[in-house]
Parts: sequence; C-alpha cells; structure tokens
Amino acid sequence: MIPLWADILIALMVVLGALCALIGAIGLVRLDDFLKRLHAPTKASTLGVGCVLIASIFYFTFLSRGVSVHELLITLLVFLTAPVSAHLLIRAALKDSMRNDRNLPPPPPPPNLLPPG
Amino acid sequence: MSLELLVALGVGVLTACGVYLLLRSRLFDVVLGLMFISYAVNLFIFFMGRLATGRAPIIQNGVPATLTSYADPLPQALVLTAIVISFGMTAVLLAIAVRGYAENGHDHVDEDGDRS
Amino acid sequence: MNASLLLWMLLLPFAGAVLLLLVDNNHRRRSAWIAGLITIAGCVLLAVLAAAVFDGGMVRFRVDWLPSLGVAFGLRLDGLAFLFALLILGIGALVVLYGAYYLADDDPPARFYAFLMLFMGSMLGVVLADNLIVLVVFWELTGLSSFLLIGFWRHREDARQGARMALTVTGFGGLALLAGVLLIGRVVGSFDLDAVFAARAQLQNSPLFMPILLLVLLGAFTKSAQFPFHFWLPSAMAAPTPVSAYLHSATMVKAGVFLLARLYPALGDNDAWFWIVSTAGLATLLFGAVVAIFQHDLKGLLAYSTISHLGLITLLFGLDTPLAVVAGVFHIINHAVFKASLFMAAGIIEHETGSRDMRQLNGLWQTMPITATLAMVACAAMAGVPLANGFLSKEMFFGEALAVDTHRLLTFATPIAATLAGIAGVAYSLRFIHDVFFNGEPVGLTKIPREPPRFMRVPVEILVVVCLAVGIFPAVTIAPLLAVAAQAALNLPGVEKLPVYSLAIWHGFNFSLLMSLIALAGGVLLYIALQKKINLHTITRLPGDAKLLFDVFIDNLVVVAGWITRITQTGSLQRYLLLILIAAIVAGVAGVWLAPSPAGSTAATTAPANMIAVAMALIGMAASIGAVVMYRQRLTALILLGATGLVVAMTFVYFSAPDLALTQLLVEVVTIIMMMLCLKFLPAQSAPQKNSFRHWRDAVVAVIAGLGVTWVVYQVLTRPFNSISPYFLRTAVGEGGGANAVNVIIVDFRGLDTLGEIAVLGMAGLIVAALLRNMPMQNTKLGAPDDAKVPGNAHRSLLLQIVAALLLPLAVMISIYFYLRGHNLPGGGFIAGLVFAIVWILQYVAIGRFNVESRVNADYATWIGWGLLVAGLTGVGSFVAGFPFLTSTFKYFTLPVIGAVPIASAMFFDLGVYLCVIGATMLVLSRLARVNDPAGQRQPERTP
Amino acid sequence: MMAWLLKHLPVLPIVLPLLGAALALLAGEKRLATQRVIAAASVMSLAVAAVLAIMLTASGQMSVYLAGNWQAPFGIVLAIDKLTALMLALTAGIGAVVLIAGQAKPATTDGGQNRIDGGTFFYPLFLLQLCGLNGAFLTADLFNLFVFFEVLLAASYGMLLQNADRARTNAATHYVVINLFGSALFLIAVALLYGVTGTLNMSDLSQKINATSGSSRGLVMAAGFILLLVFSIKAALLPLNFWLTGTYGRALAPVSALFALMTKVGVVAIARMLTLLFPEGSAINGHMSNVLLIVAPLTMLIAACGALAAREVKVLIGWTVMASAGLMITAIAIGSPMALSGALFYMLGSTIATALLFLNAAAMDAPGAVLTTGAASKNNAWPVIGALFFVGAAAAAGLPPFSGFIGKTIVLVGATQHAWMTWVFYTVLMAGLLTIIAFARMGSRLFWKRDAVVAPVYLLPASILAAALLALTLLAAPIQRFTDQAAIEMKRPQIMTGNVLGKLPLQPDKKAGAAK
Amino acid sequence: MIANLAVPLSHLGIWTKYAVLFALILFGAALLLAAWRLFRGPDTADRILALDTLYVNAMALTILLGIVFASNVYFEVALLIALLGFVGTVVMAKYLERGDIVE
Amino acid sequence: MKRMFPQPLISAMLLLVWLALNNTLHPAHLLLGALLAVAIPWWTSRFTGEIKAPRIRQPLTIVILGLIVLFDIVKSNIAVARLILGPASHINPAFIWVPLEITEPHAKAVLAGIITMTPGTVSADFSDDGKYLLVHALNVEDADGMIAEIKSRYELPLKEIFE
Ligand code: NA
Ligand code: NA
Repeated sequence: MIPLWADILIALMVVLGALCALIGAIGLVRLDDFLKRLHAPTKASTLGVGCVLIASIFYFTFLSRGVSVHELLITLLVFLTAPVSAHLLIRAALKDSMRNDRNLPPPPPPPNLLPPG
Repeated sequence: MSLELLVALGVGVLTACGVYLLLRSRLFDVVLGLMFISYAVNLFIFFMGRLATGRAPIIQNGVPATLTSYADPLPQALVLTAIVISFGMTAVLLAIAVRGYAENGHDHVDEDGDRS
Repeated sequence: MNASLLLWMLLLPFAGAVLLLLVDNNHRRRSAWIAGLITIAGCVLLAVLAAAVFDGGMVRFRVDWLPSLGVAFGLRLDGLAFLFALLILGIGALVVLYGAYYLADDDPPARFYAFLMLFMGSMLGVVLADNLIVLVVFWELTGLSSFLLIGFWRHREDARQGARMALTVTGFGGLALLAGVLLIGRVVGSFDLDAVFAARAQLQNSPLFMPILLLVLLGAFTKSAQFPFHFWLPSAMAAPTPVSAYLHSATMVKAGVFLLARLYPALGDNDAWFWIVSTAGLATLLFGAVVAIFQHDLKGLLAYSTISHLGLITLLFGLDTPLAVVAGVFHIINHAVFKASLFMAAGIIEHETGSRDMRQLNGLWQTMPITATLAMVACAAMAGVPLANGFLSKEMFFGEALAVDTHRLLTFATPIAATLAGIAGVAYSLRFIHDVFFNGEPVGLTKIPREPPRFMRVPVEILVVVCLAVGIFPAVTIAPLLAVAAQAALNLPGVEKLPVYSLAIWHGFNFSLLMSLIALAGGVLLYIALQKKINLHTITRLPGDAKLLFDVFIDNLVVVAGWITRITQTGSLQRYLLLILIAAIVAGVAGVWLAPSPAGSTAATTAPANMIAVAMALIGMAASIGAVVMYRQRLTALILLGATGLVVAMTFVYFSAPDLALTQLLVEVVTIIMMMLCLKFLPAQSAPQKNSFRHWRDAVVAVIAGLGVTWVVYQVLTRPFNSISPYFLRTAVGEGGGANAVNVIIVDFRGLDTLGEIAVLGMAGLIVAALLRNMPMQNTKLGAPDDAKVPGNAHRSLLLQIVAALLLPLAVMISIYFYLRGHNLPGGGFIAGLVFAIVWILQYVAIGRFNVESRVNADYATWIGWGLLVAGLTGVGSFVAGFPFLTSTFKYFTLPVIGAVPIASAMFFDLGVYLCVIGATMLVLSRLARVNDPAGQRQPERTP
Repeated sequence: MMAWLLKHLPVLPIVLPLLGAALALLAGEKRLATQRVIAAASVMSLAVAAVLAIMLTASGQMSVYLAGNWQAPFGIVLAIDKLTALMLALTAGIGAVVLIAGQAKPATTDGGQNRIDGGTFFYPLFLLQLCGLNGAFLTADLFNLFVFFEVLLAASYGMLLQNADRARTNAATHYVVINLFGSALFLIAVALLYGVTGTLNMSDLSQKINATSGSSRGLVMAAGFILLLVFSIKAALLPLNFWLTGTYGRALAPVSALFALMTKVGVVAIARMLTLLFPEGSAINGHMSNVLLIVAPLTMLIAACGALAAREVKVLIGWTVMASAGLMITAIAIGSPMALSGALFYMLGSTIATALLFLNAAAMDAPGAVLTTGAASKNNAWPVIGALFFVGAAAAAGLPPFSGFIGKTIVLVGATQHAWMTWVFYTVLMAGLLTIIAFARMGSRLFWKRDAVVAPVYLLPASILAAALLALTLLAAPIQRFTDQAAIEMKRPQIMTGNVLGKLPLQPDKKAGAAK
Repeated sequence: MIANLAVPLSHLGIWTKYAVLFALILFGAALLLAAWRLFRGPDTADRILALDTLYVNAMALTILLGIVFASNVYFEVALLIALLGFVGTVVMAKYLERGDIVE
Repeated sequence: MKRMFPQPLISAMLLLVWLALNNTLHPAHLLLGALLAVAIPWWTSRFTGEIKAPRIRQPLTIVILGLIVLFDIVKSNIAVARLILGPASHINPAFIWVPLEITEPHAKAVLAGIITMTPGTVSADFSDDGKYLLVHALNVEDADGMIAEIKSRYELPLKEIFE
C-alpha cells in the first residue's frame, strides 16, 4: 500500500507535469512567431515529462517494493536530445524563412565578423 | 458515444483518407495513401481481437489465462507481421518511385501520364 | 499381332516426320526416300492387315489413355477405315514421288515431307480412330498439319492467308465437333464407337440429339467445304500442288465425308439428318459446279470442282438410303483418284510452264501431248463420261436422286439439280481440256512448255490407269473393297447383306443413263454457249466472294477485340484501383446482403469513450484528414502522417499492445526517413490535379469505403468472441518458455509466419539495392541543385554529431536489451533491430554517408543473408532432436554466482530476425541515401 | 534417411530454398558460379521433395506437418495432399527450367550484363520466389497463406525488376501498387474471419464458419467475397486482370516463364476456398460459384479477344495466361470431380506451354542474339524457334496432341452434367477458336513473313518444356488418374480436415525446459 | 463519462486517482492544442515543432497510463517515443534546412 | 587498454544504463552489463571520428552544476509560464551572440544544451569559427547581463570540468 505522503507527492507531480505540458501547448498556440513558440514546448513539456517521471519512479517503487530507476534513462534521453532538436529547428526555420521570404528576424552576424569599430 | 464506435470511426477515417490518396495520380501520394491504408488495416486486425484496456498479454503468475484477464495476443502477433511486411513493401515502392522518376522524368503513376 | 501392326501403321508417319526434321534440309532425295519408304511400309502393313478385313473381321488396338473419361486410345480397321487408309497411303505414296520432282531447289524438302508425314499420320488417325475423342484429336491434328502444309510457301501472302483461313474454319468445325462428341458422350456414357452405334435409339431420342447433330455436321461440313463454309478451300490452293493433290482429293476434305460415313449408323436415318445433310450437299453440289466454270486458275477450277463433288457425296449420305451410302462411298474412291491425278497434272503444267492461268495457258497439246492425254482421261472421269470411274458412281447418284420419293419437293428437285450439276460438271471439265490444251497459242508464258521428267508423270499415269480400270472392270477391281467399306459405313454386322447394287457399266437404257446423256450434251452446249456469248477470259471477278467476307469478318473481329481490350486495359492505374475498390465494396456489401439475416441484434459490451480517447481520436482523424487536404505539400503531409502514426501507436498503448506500439513507432519513423530520402529526389510538391470531378468521385468512394470499414469494425467489436487465443495464454510460459504471449506467438507458435516475414523484409532490401543501381540521373531535380544544397561543412551541426555519437552506444545497449528480453516482456528481434538501425542511420544524418561507410563494413546484404541463415538453421536444428521444424526448446543452465540462465532456441531464431532487420533496413536507407551518388564515390568531408 | 525425409517432407520445399537463398546471398554478388551451384542444389532437392510428395500422396496418404510441434488450430500446419504435391512438382519443374534459362546469354540489349542471372541478387530472389510459391501451396493456415503470398509477391517484384529499365519500372509501378492494395484487402478478409470465428486454420475455419449464424453469417460472407476478390486479382480474373499483360510482357524471359506459375497460385487459392474453406453445400459456395461461372468464362472470352488484338507476342502470351486461368476457374466453379481433375490437368499443360512461349518469345526477338549473316547460317536457331512456338501455341490454344486439349476436354466432360453447360461450352470453345486465330495470325506474321538469323538462346530449356508437353499427352493415363484422385480428395474436405486437426504433436518430453 | 477509463483504479491512492484523472484531461487538452498548431502551421518548422511537442506529450501520457494500468510494460514505449521523437525531429529539420538528410 | 576500453566513460555509462534498464543489481546483470559495456564501445567508437573523447577533471563540479541547472530550470519555467499566459506584448525576444572561452567540443555541446534547457533561452547555432554561440532569448531586457550570467553560471564550471 502506498503511504499517504507518497500518494500526495505522486498526485502533485502528476498534476504539475500535466500543467507544464498544458502551458507548453498553450504557448505553442498563443505565441506569435516561430522563434517565440519554440521556447514554450521545448522546456515546459520537458519539465512536464520530468514531473511525470518522478511520479512514476515513486509509484512503481512503492508498487513493486523495489527501486524503480529506469525512468531516469528517459530523463537522460530527453535532456540529451531536446537541445539538439531545438537547435536544429531554429537552423531549419531560419533557412526556410530566408528561402521563402517569411518574417522571422534574421540573426545578426557574429561579432568577430563585424566591421571593426 | 461508446469506445467501440469511436475506434471504428477512427479506422474508417483512416481508410477513407488512405483510399482517397491511393487514387491520386502521383506515386508518392499513392505511397502516402498506402501508408494510411496500412494503418487502417493494422488497426482493423488489432480490433478484431476486441478492445482491452490495461491488460497487455504479458503472462503474470496468479492471473487466470483467459481473454478477460489479457488482451488477445493473436491479432497483435498478426499485426506485427503485417506491419513488417507493409514496411518492406513501402520501401520497395519508394525505390520504384525514385527509379520511375529518374526514368520518366515525372512521377505520374502511368508511363505517359503527364502527356494526357 | 495384328493390333500392334495397326499401331505401327499409325505411328510410322509420325516417326517419319521426326526423322525428317532431323535430316538436313539440303538433301531432297534423301527426304523423299525416307518419306516414300515410310509410306510404302505403311502400305505393306495395310496389305498384311487386309486379309482380316476382307474376311469380314476388324482389326483393333486398344490401350488405356484417359481412363476416368472412358477414353481408350482405340484404333479400328474396318472396311471403311481400310478404304480410307488405302487412299491415304496409296495416293500418299504417289504424292511423295510426285513431290520429289515438283519441289524447287530452294524449297526445304525435309520440312515439306515432315509436314506431309505429319498430315498423313493425322489423317490415318482420323480414319482408324475407334473412339470419338481420339478421332477429334487426330481431326484437330489434320487441321494443324494442313496449316503447315498450306503455308509451306511462307513468303507468299496468299499462302499465309490461305493457311490461316483453313485453320480457322476447320478449327471452328473441329471445336464444334468436339462439343458434339462430348454431348454424345454425355448421352451415351461412352465415346467408343461400338457403344455409340449401339446407343443409336437412345441418341436419336435424346433431347440433345438436335444440338449433337448440328455440332457434328458443323464439323463435317467445314472440313468438307460444304456451302457456306467452302471458301477456305480455294484459298488453300496457294499450297504447293502436291499438297493440293493430297489434301483436296483423297484426304483432308474427305475427312468430313468420312465423318458422315462413320457416324451415319448412329446419327443417320432420320428426318433431321435427311433435310440438313441433303440440303447442304445439294447446294454445295450446284454452287461448286457453277462457280468452277468461271475460274481462270487451273487449281481454282479443280478446287470448286472438289467442292461440288464433296457436295455430291454429302448429298448421297443425306439421301439417307443404304444404296445412296454405297454410292457415296464409291464416289469417295473415284473422286479421290481422278482429282488427285488432275491436281498433279495441273501441277505438271504449272511446273513446266510457270503458270496456272487458263488465260495464258493455251494449246499445250502441242508441247505436252502425254500430259494432255492423261489429263483428258481424268477430266472425263470428272465429267462422268462412260468407261471412266466417275461415270459409275455418277450413274448410281443419278439413280438415287431419282429414287427420292419420301419428300414431295425433293422428288422433283433432286434429279433436276443433279442433272444441272452434271451439266456444269461437264462444262468445267471441258473448259479444263479445251482452254488449256487447245484454244490457240500460249500467252506470255515465262517458260517454254515441255513434257515433265519421266517419273513426275508416273503417279498421274498410275491414277489414270486406276480410273480406267475401275471404270471398265468395276466388278474385278473395286467391288470387294466397296463392299467391305460400305458394309462398315452402314455398320452392318457380317451376316446382314448389303443392299443390292450393280457395278456394271451398262444397266440398260434407264432414267439415270438419260440424265447422264443430258448432262454430257448439256455440258458441251453450255461450254460452247458460254465461250461464244461471254468470253470466259474476260470475267474478272465473281460476285459474293465468301473469302472476302471472311477477311472482312476477321478484320472486324480483330477491331472489336482491340476495342474490348482497350476497355479493360486503359493503362490507367487510377482506374484499375478504382475498379478494385468498387469491386471490394460490392463484394463486402453483397456478402452482408446475401446473408440470411443481415445486421441483426448485437450483444453490445460497450464502454463509454473518455476524454483522452476522444482527444487522441480527434488528433488522429484531424491529422489524417489534414494530410489528405494538404497532400500536395509533401513534407507537410509527411509530418501529418507522423502525427497519425503516433496516434496509432498510442492506440496500441491504450488497448494493451505494447509490442505493437513499439513496432509502430519504429516503423513509422524509419518509413518517414525513407520518404524524406526520396523527397530529396522527387518533387517537393505534387502536381495539381485539375479534374474536379475526379476529386469528388474519389472522395465519394473513399467515404463509402470508410463507412463500410467503420460498420464492419463496429459490428465485430459489439459481438461476443470465442477464439483459440486462450491456448496461447495458457501455454506461453509453460510450453513456449516466455511470458510475452505476443512474442511467443511470433517466434514459436507462428514462427513460420515470422520466417516468411523476414524473408519479405530481406527481399525488400535487396530489391531496393538492385533498383537504385545504374540509375539514369538526367531527368531528376538533382541535375540542377537548388540553393538549399550548399556544399561545404558549415551545415554540419556539432551538437548533433556529439549527441548522435553518444546516443549510438546507448541505443545499441537498448537494442540488445530489447532483443534479450523480448520473450518475456515487450521487445524482440524486430524491435531491437530497428532501434539499432535507427541510431545507425542517425550517424549517417550526423556525419554523412561517406564518413559512416568508410568506418564500418557496410555490406548490409550479408547481414540479411546471415539473418535468414540463422533463423532457418534454428528451425532446422530441431530436426536433430527428431522434432518438427521450428520446435522450440529452452533450458536453464545454472552458473555459479549468476544463477539460472535461460537459453531458448527461440532466441537464436530471434537473432536471425534481428540481423535480417538490421541488414534490410540499413540496406534500404543507405541505398536511398546514395541515390544522388550511385557509384558511392563522393569524397570524404572534414568534420569541423 | 528416407523415413527422415518423409517425416519432414512438407517443410523441406520451404526451408531448402530459403537456406539456399541465404547461402547465395552470403556467397556474395561476385561469386556467380557458387551461387549457381547453390541454386542448382536447392532446385534439385526441391525436385526430389516433389517426387517424394507425389509418390507419397499417390499411395493414398496425406502428409501433415505441425510446424513448431504445435497442434492445429493453434500452430501453423503444413499439409501435402495431392493438389499440393502436384503444385510442388510443377513449381520444381518450372523452377529447374528457369534455372537453366537463367544461365543463358542475355536476350535483351540492356543492362550490360553478361548473363541473365548476373542481374542483381537473381538467385536469392529466385529461390525465395520458389520458397513463397511452395509455402503458399503447402500451408493450411489462412494467415500463413497471406505471408507466403507476400513472400512470393516480394520475390516477384524483385524478379520483374531484374535489369530494370524504363518499361520494367513502369510495369512494376502498377503491379506493386495493385498487389499492395490487394494485400490490404487480404488482411481485412482474414482478420474479419478471425474476428467472427476466432481461428485461422482453414479446416478449423471451415467448421466454425459452418457454425456461424444470424448476422455473423453476413460478416463471414463479406469476408469470403473479399477473399475471393483478392484471389481473383492474383488469378487475373475479369475485371481485375489489367495488371497481367504489362507485367508478364516486360520481364526478362526466364522471369516471365517463372511468372507463368503466379496466376496459378490464385487459381489454387480459389480452389481451396471453394473446396475447403467454403465447401459445397454451404450457402456462400453457391453464390461464389455462380459469380465465378459468370466471370471466369467471360475472362476467357475477353482474354481471347485480347490475344487476338495483341500486336506483341509477349502480350499475346500474357492474354493466354489469363484465358487459361479463366478456364481453370470455370472448372473449379463447376465443381464436379471431373471438372476439377480437368482443371488440374489443364494447369500442368498451360503453365508449361506459357513458360515455353515466354522463353521462346524472348529468343526470337532477342536483338542481342541476332547473328550476322553468313558465318552463322549453320547455327541458325530460327527454324527451331519456329517449331517450338508452334508446339507452345498449339498447346496453349488447346489443340491436340498437347495436353491443353486433354485438360479442356476433361473440363468440358465435367461440365456436361452442369446446369450452365451450354454457356460453358460456348465460351470455352469460342475462346479456344479465338486463341487459335490469334496464334495463327501471330505465328504466320512472326515466322512466315520474315526470316531471321538468330543464335540459339533458351533452346535447351524451351525444348525441355516442349518435351514435357508431349510427355503430358503420352502419360495422360497415369497423370489423369492422379488428378482424378486429387479432385476426389478436394471434394471431400473432411479428409483434409480430419488429417489436419487430428494430427497430434510429438509428446515425449517435448519441451526440455517445461518443468521450471 | 469523460474520465471513465474502463479499468479498475483501486491500486491507486485516493489523491493519485483524482490527480491522474485530472492530468489525463489536461494532457488531452495539451495534445489537442499541439495538434491545432500542427494543423495550422503556418510554417513547416511550426508543424515539426508541433509534432515534436506531440511526441513529448505522448511520452508523458504513456508514463501516466503506465501508472493508471499499474503496468511496467509501457516504460519502454515511453523510452522509444523519446528516442524516436528526437530522430524524427532531427530528420525533418535537416530536410527543411538542407533539402537532404544524408549528405 | 586503449583498445579494450576505447571509451571508458561511455562504458561506465553503459553499465549504469543496463542496470537501470533492468531495474536490478543482480550479479548476472552486472556481469552481462559489464560485458556489453565493454563490447559495445568497441564497435561504436569508430563512429566518433575526429572528436576525441573528453577527459573529466573535477567530477564534483558536475554535481554542483547539475543542481544549479535543475534549480534554474524550475525557476525560469515559472517565468516563462508567466510570459506565455500573460499578455503577448510584454515579450521582447532577441538573438544574442555569446563569446566562448571553452573550446572542448563536449563542453560546448553541454553548454548549448544547458542554455536550451533553461527556459527563456535557446541555443541556435555556433559561429563558423566555433568562438561564439548564438542564443535566442525569449525576453531580453539586459543582453550583456544575460551573457555574463551564462558565462559565469555555466561556462566557468564547464571549463573546470572539461579543460
Ligand atoms: Na486457256
Ligand atoms: Na519454436
């Protein structure tokens, strides 16, 4: 039987995770250009996943009376990959925007290439 | 609305989408259509074993080995086979699409489709 | 003894044909000798067997052929068969001799004689057959071999056409005959002639009698060129003359009347037979005789004459009296003899003058007196002049024509028509003589006419002698033969007597003699009148040429056939698919509709849909409909496809199918990667389809299909279920050695499915690899790179490289994890293999194809080979223990510290799956990746 | 050894070519000679297995095999009855001939290959094609039938695309798309049958289908009709025949020859449907037979029209393949033992004849094979090719002395007691006549109108086939006895059902680790 | 009805039980919103981002369902969703950027 | 040694991953995991190419950095949630170039990752010469302050760890 504190903790994490996911999704819908939108899900959702994973760790640890840690693997994977996704998406969006005359703000050139002064 | 009707509608929509795309004139679109049809067919096979929620057919000690405790494993095995086969055949068709485009200069499904 | 001789007699010509085909074509003499010896050997055999036949007996051979059909390969040599065999072999021998001189240097003699032997054998088969099916077999063979013979001068258009026409018409008749024979078989229960004869009453009382009669007569009439099926015969004159002499006197065309004679005992002697056969005969008799007069081609004249005489014989069989049958048989013999000699004479004339046109041929009496004499005697026989054999049978015919008294109309019509035909017959015979041998000087001949080589004339001489011998001394020469033949034709048992007939030349002055005289005198007058009134040479074309009608018919048939073909073969894949779809919808609806009680009550066990299920369903439907709406933007469609696939995977999750969810996710991503690899090559946008009717039509079909599937799924889901599946759940752990029932089914219960499945996957890899080799690249968009493809390394993402390199060992670990535990928990070789392949292809994406393939052995086809081998050998391994293929076994090995380690044969099988999946997937992906670089020669790029 | 062979006989025709394919793949593309040896060994062992199967079944036995040692209906069962044995023999025979033909010099200009079998992965695909065909003939499980259909189809895609060029790629486009959609329908039908009856073994299905009632009957019938549709596509029945001529006409000749077997898979599947899955007496059987009795004779007629209108010889042969399928299915729909027997007899002859014609067609218009005049007149194969065409055409058109005539006759005799006799007679004979005309026109145009000097290509395999055609006539008595018995066996599905469902797995300590 | 999962939830604590049902509704809403962006675009990059979000949320949902069904077997599904969502996004982004994914 | 353990860090990670995957510390799995952890890098290491395996100097700093990042994630998530749910006009996004001192590729990668994971910023790209990191920030009020914070809060510990 799951102790009450764990029950509450799990419940909290579950709701928190879902809220994060929802906020990320709202951002995805509400924000008005791609670069802004990108911020919302890449992390809100990631955090949401983290919360649910914590809930899962606790839940299965108590359910099976053994430590459940494989959820950490997913966390590892998410943290490993999410930055790359975002990074590649920005590159793609900028290139696509350039190609199709869309309205994303182009990034400035790197400072070392700026004319001196 | 019952769950049964919902999933039946889902399979139907997938079928309709697949069929519509299947009837397009470009091979790539036809491949897309076949993908949708294959989704529909896989779900169709799957649902022939009826709906079971939270009862994965992983045998556990002390649980009676009946279809009320576990989902029907057989359609699942059939779907696996079907998925793999349609995966392989999609690859073949895509390669044909590429080759056909290289040979014909267009990707119409008929040899002189772009002429008519 | 006799029986096997009979078989040999039949087989000899076929053996000869084979022998001849092996002979070099350049040796005319050798070919002729082989053919001649074969034919003479046949004659000898026939002579040996003659005794038995003339004793009133019958020689038979019988061996089982199609037992359950009641078809024995039966031969019989009765009187009728003997007569025909004699004609076939005797005249055959003369034709062989004649042909040796007739053939030109550039005619391949071996082929000619081989075809001739083939035909001779087939003809013998027809007359010797003791079983109707066997008869039909040889009947069709005569058609085939005559096709070859008529078309022997294949460079000539008229020969080709004549051959085709003969084959078509007689083939048609042959099929009709087959149908008739099969119906006889149905009524009688046997195809044996004896049984058929015995079942005469049963046959004639059967409701099927009329169809049987019509079908059989169709066969006979087409073969014997009865009006209106006569037109193939004149066209067949394009054949070399020895062929004409053989086919159109003694053999091919006689097959039809032989059939009449053969089946007369079973089908004859009734009103239907009388009316149909005699009418056809009468019409043919008159028609052929009249048309013959107006021919300019010597062989054309003989051809129409043949038609006319065949009509005569047919009419005799149609008159339906025993005496008429005797007369018919008699005329068969006589016609064969004089017509063969006439054809040969015509051939000699052609051979020596280079022409057959009577408008050119004149006055040959001067240069070819011997030939002329022979031809004149034969013509006399044809015209029915006394002292020639033709006179005797014609007399008998006139007598029988007068004896028709059963039917009021024919009582008068028959003798009149017979006389008219006689007049015409005399006229064309006279024309043959007068127009060729007299009538002035030759016109425009290419050769100077002279007598033929000595031995070329011998066959004609022999035949003419026979004509005269029979004509003058019938009782001595022909009587016994005619007796046995007629007896057989009437199927009279030995004791029963033939009707009384006399073979004398002089019967006293009677009506038939009067008719003969009228015919002779009338014919002479007619010919003179025609030459005086309308110079026969000026007639260019006869009206109503049936040959032209036939051509038009065949041409139209081809046009109609082409039209039908184009309707079913539009060449449009979209139409084909639409057709299949409609057929499928119809099939489904029909099934439900035809069932005794469609759409009945269902024992619904429904659960309400909840929020998350509805949301998922909405997303899936929206994504798929979105893909349809935006399908022309291919990348967008792919993204939406990806979303749909995710929903499908989630459906599997929700409804307790983790293995399926895993597989679905993996397959979908790999598929999308494949499609993207193609998209670099194909247009990024689909060309618009402007036809809005099509869109609507397709949409309607799609909606109907969707509704149908929805209905079926709902029907099934809401009814109770009994399945074999509990067995798998019960035995998975105990006997299958795994807790994951799905995996146990895949590698054990239905391991054979999986074996086939990986074979398919492996082949897919091989096919893709094969197809993307040696591609023509000039048509593709890669020919003109767009601005998106900037060369250089700047595009490489450092981040991606590092993460991909890190993910690789991680995912390989996960892959092995999936592989090892698949038997007990979700996973297995397929899933493991795809995980492996995906991170591998990720390396391609991260560091480029060259960098990957230069670092590892990328011979993926070998992986497939190993996979199939390992899986197959695992299955075979159970043979060792004496168990069937793929029988699984598992053992726990107890190791120190580690404890019990399970080793299951299923794991080896799954290893095969694993290897095959990796090999196939990587092969597909890597080959699609190198499409723009088919040779794989791109230079390495430095990584930043 | 013999006992061992007989014990595992049903699985050998599947496993041997599969392992052969794996080994050929491992031998590597460069080692063509090794691949040839492997393929020859596989095909030879297949022939041995086929002969054993014929002998075994001729002695009145049926061989049932529980793959994985699982009892029916739970596991997959393979069964050799007489029909299967016949098909195994036909497959092995055609396979052997294709093997010989595959080693020929190319009959096409393209590819720059030295040999036909030097194409890409020729032997692995060829062997897997045989594996798929044999599997489809052997299996007694409906879903397993689907799998082997896919194996043989996948292999056929690969074979069609050997030495791919524009024409073959375009033919493959249609062929593959249509077959993929057909496979989807197949799956739907099988799944629906499972959803209603809960089983997949054909014998078990047959029993459970009989037991269905009420509205379930409608679902079963819908599934049955869709299944029939799928098999009709494979058998190229009207109006689903459009894929055939393009595909068969464009493949490499040995491949086309192999494809002569492909429609037969559809035919055999339909035969199994009408005799095992929905045997005589069930309502659905009557409906299906009626539909087929309309469609199949029409197929014959239309195919004969197509043959008449064909301008290319390969297209003509494609149409005759279709016509022959029409005849066989007509016979199956008639359903009398005699008609079934005739259909089987006819199948042997027509398959061999069409294979012969395909090889021959390639030999005659082989531009790469045309010799320069003068030097080669001694070696000119043209007359032989003409003779072989004549033999093949006569056989395909159902003219004696070749077996097509016998088969057709047996079918017609089998039809004499049937209510639709007139219609069947009319269509069969009309189609036969049109085919004769078509072949006569084509043959006289090809061989009489022109003379060519060509090198001998495919003469050996084609001659073997011609000899086989003649042998079918001469040995008609024993062969027909066999097909008769096969037909009787088919008409008594309870024999198959009893054998399949009654076969018990090997018991003693079957599972070594069962006690855990 | 909207939260009737047709499975027994007795294995969950009382807090968790309602939290889970609430969370499922939130996730459903999140998924629908992401799907809206997927549908709406406007740029291809937006759609890829939306798909990526769908994947991430589906992964969380899978873990949640694992809790609901009290079953460990969905963990690997979540693991693979994580991996494959990444691969899919990488591939699509690369295609969008370069017009080619393997160079 | 180098040939047997081409990537010792990876091997260690793999062993941990194996144990986590199986949720166990059973000796059988320890052994199997160790075997795989050695075997897999033996094959996979060949893909890494010119990017050399990193050498970790101060393992403790990793833990500290990890905690900092975790805290930052939670903290800034709340800020971003407010931005998302609040009125859109408050948002003032911008691209910022962050000059880099670290050169080790893994360190740069981790930095880019951390910047992305902490809400409000996404690392977009490296400059061609690898000396700058392009960051897109959702709401920039003080660009220089932001650069300084990134450098001190994340880059410095990374420099200690990797270089
Ligand atoms: Na004249
Ligand atoms: Na097994």
